[in-house]
Amino acid sequence: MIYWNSFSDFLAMGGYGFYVWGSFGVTALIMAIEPIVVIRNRKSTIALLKRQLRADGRAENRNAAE
Amino acid sequence: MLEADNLECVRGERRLFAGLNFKLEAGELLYLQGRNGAGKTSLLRMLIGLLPPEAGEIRWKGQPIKSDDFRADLCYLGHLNAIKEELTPLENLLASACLADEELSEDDALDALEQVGLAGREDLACKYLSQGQKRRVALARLVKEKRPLWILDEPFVALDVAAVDWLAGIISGHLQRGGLAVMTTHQLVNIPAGTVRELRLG
Amino acid sequence: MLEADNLECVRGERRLFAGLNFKLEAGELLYLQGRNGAGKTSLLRMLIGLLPPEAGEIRWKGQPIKSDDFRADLCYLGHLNAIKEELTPLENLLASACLADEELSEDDALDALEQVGLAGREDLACKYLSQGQKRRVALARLVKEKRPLWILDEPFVALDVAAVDWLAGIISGHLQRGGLAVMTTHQLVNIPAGTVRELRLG
Amino acid sequence: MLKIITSVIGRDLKLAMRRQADIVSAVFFFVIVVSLFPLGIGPEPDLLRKLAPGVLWVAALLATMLSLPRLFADDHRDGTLEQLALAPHPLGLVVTGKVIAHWLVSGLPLALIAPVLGIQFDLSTDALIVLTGAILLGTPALSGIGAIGAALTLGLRGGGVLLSLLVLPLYIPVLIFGAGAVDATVSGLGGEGHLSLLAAITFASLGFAPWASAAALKIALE
Amino acid sequence: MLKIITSVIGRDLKLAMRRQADIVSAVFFFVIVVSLFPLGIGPEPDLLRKLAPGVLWVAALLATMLSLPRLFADDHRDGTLEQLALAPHPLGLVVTGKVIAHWLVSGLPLALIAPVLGIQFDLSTDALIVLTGAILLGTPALSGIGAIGAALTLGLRGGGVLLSLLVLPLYIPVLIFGAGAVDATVSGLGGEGHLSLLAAITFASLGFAPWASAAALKIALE
Amino acid sequence: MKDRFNLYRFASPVTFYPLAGALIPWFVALSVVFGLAGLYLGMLVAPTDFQQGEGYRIIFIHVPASWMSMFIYLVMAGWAAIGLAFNTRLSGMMAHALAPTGALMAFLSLWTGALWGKPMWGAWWVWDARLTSELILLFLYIGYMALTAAIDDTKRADKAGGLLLLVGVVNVPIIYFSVKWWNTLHQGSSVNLTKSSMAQTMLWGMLLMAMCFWMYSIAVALMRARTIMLERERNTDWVKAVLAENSEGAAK
Ligand code: HEM
Ligand SMILES: Nc1ncnc2c1ncn2[C@@H]1O[C@H](COP(=O)(O)OP(=O)(O)OP(=O)(O)O)[C@@H](O)[C@H]1O
Ligand SMILES: Nc1ncnc2c1ncn2[C@@H]1O[C@H](COP(=O)(O)OP(=O)(O)OP(=O)(O)O)[C@@H](O)[C@H]1O
Ligand SMILES: [Mg+2]
Ligand SMILES: [Mg+2]
Repeated sequence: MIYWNSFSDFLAMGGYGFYVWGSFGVTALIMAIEPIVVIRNRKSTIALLKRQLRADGRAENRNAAE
Repeated sequence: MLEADNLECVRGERRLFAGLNFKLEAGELLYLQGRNGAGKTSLLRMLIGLLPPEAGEIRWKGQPIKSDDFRADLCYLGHLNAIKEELTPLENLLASACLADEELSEDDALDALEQVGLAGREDLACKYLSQGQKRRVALARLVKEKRPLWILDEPFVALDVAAVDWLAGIISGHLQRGGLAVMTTHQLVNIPAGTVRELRLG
Repeated sequence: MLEADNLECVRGERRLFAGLNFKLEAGELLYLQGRNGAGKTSLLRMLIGLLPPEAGEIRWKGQPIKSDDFRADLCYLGHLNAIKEELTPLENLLASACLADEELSEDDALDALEQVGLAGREDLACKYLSQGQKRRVALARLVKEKRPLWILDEPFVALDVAAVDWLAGIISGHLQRGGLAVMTTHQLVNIPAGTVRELRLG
Repeated sequence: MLKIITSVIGRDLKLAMRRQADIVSAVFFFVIVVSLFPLGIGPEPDLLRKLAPGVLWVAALLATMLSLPRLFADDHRDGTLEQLALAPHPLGLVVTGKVIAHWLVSGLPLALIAPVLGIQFDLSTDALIVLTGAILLGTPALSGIGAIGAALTLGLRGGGVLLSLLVLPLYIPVLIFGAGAVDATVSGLGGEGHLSLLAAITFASLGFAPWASAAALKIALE
Repeated sequence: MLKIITSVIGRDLKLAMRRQADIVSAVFFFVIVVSLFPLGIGPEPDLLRKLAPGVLWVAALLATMLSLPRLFADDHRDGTLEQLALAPHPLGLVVTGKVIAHWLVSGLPLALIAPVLGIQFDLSTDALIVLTGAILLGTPALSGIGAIGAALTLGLRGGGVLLSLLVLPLYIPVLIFGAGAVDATVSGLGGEGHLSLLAAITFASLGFAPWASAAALKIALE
Repeated sequence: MKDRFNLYRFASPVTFYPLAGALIPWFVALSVVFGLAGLYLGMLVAPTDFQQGEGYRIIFIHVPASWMSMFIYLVMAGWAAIGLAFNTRLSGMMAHALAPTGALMAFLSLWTGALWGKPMWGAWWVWDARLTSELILLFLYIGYMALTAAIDDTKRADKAGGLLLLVGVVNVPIIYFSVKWWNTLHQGSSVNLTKSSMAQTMLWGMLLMAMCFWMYSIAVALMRARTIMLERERNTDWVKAVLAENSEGAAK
């Protein structure tokens, strides 16, 4: 079933290792980094929005008190 | 003739007004008031169809205003003068009439410029005019204007006392001929004729 | 303190005024009047040294005004607001103080903005402000301004009634503290304190 | 309908004449950019002949693009654009007029001066004729596509550079076929195929661009 | 003295950051213009290698130039420039600050991206290093000289194109030495001579340009 | 009228937000499964290509990335058209959320293509029609992002960006058909629904990888869209409710 004879053959890719792994590596990197960035962005946005919400709430309370 | 039905305006994240209604008939002037930032300019831009309202509808002669017919009845004068600094007052006046699809003879144009006190400056490029003189060039359009609906955003800004009186007279004349006008201004100006309705925003 | 000696102004080929003299002392306000195009703005630009007079001289504390010292005493507010649309009111105020070589703490700036009625909009980019609100940002500079000579070109334009009163108060305070001011406006505004001198051009 | 187009063209041409600098400057920009290359690259005639179509076309693209930000900006700043949008005829017609005027002021002069510059690069007469024809055919498309970009970036402070970012990629097909026509002529293949593609692009963009620009202008005026 | 320069730089950088588009767009303009040439000229690597220095430098010139009109125009339009001219310190210092900020926003990013583009043109590592160095050294001169042109054309409606007319001829020495340095490296002669001339031009123009610009600004403000 | 009502309901952030939240895990899981299967078939099982040697294995990401770059653009243009026609709030958010992923896909297509071109054609980059039009696609993505970033008013940004997307959509067929219309170095289409010229395992590997990229793009875009929704609708009650719920969850 499996086409490769050895792991080093697999890595060498018939002499095209640099090109093949260069492609796969960058793709993997991007697909790993993009979701991380998106999730971090989401967390920071939520934190910011919550802070704003709380600030607004306080301002309203103050207005009500006055 | 001009009806606003339940208008709502949101700029950025701020709701400026909601549920705004009014009806304006021939010969009436709507005088918009309100502090800075109340939404007067925004309302005017809705009335001329450049800013879609968040909710509600505006009708002219019973039709929604999204039509060429409405625009053929409309004369708008904004914060900006809509004059070209390189052209002379005369050329500006003729060009703007032509682009608005109106007939204006050169004699009429010269006459209008004389009325706004620009006699002798018809052939000076507008960039050499003072603040108030530029405003007068823009206002000269109104002298021969026959369209029924005038919408004027702070028309009195930068004008001296004589010019303010003159403009008030022009607006009265328009109302007497059965025209409608919507106007904002922070100055107190007395418009002698027509029914003046006030609307206060904010 | 501020003396104009035999000033002459020529714009294009038109002589706007000639042989103009005046003298302004501490606590006095010079109120420039004149119809549109009379040369008010031109005179102000001469007084701040941006437009060289055709003839005559302007002196500040006895010295010709071509010096850094004069500019350190001068606060000018023109037709234009000198605010950046991308920056918030707060940032604008701080930046303009910094560039004018003045000390202004953030608290003072916030305080000034609150006084001009922009509380709650300190952190909104200025491009989203209305005409009058932008003018208010420009005027906020005056709240903490300690320089003796103020030159204001139509400061009341685009302001609503409340803001006009407030500004008149600020100018009075400045005069009471021994400041000088030169101002043009077409609106009738009552400045409660100081000696008001009028000068009519054209 | 025709009346409004012609009156817009008339007004814009009058303004351009009044400023003069406009027409002259676009041509001079073109001349200078083209002349910079021999300076940066060195004077070998063989090399230059190969470069000529590409350099001339890139310079034409840039010269057109440079005059784009002002296509609507002046009218926007002084409020004329509002008035045009409120006039009782479709805004697309007005834009058509403005695009034609823009081409008359910025595209046509380039086509007229191009052969002179081509001689500097040692091009043959055939190639010069095709070059002029290609520029004549292609520049209206540049004005049309450019109008969309100019309308989209109207009033944005970063406008000029953002505009080039939006518009230059869309100019690439014009560049390829334009330079290709000259190249093909130089190498004796005949440039008709390229020229007819160029004509197709121009017609398509002149028909479509004014309406897209008009939509963008309405958005900008909100 | 230093304080005013740094506060001007700080303000201008903050504005640039606020717009973001500015920085990114100048770089992308550079990238796109450089990429246009192979499209117009054809893909032969030998030819492209010869072109590379010239094309990269011309593109850098144009990218810098395109951002020049806004150097003072925004400040002029909204009245800030008047205020700066009325501030109690020499206007030349303010202009120095603005020139430095302009370089940080428009020149520096070009130098950083240039090597990547050089690879597209198949340049050797040596040539890439010299290219980057030359652009780093030369672009401050472009900002400085450009400031004079921007000040002279301030407020003129035909500004953008007129500006290029004034400024591009003055950029030619920078172009010649900049592209020359890379050329010399490619052909194995060593680019030091060119680079030191470039440095000389930069220092001279940075010392002189702000004051000339300040004088031009005063005239524009009358 | 009824249709339109439904469309509005579906395109309203209030319904879309929880729906997207529920779907994301599934798309992530599917993406991983397809990816593993595709990699197994493509990298371990598939035989070598007799012309290109092992270098051809780049195809397993090059083609999916290229497809996705075009497809995402089409989807964005579709949303833009809906947004301009019906003025729905959701369309702008979706286009906005898709753009970075699309740009990355275009970049990956160029990157892997370049890495493939060097051994096959002897050059990282040639200026042929498909490569150039793909580069234009990348520029269009960047142009879209730059334009929307330059406009602060989100309503205007959405509309202007949407218009740009619609104008640029002509580029997609050019990319796709460039190999047919022009005589280029780049290889023509070999995946054909009726008869395929590729070995079965290769074809399956490629299709699985394409599914993986597809699911990945959907998942990331939905995540981004959810963030954008919160940000843009921060003054609405439903966002406030979401935020409140969210802090309770954090407290537990
Ligand atoms: C940077 C350079 C490249 C770009 C931008 C690019 C772009 C594309 C695009 C957009 C597609 C999908 C279109 C379609 O399915 O018809 C594609 C497919 C493909 N590309 Fe490339 N490509 C590049 C380089 C290469 C190279 C160097 C090779 C191999 C020598 C190659 C081989 C293929 C193959 C085999 C397909 C699949 C075609 C099919 O089966 O449908 N590409 N490429
Ligand atoms: N650069 C110039 N060249 C020629 N004439 C000019 C120039 N600048 C101004 N003028 C003319 O000078 C006159 C005075 O202009 P100025 O702006 O000083 O008037 P002003 O009194 O401020 O008027 P306003 O009340 O309308 O603001 C005007 O008639 C104007 O046409
Ligand atoms: N594009 C926008 N985004 C966000 N807020 C905006 C936008 N445009 C205007 N605003 C806000 O809308 C409000 C109303 O503006 P508008 O120009 O209608 O006021 P106005 O009543 O004409 O005031 P003025 O008397 O000062 O001219 C202001 O508070 C302004 O900050
Ligand atoms: Mg207003
Ligand atoms: Mg004045």
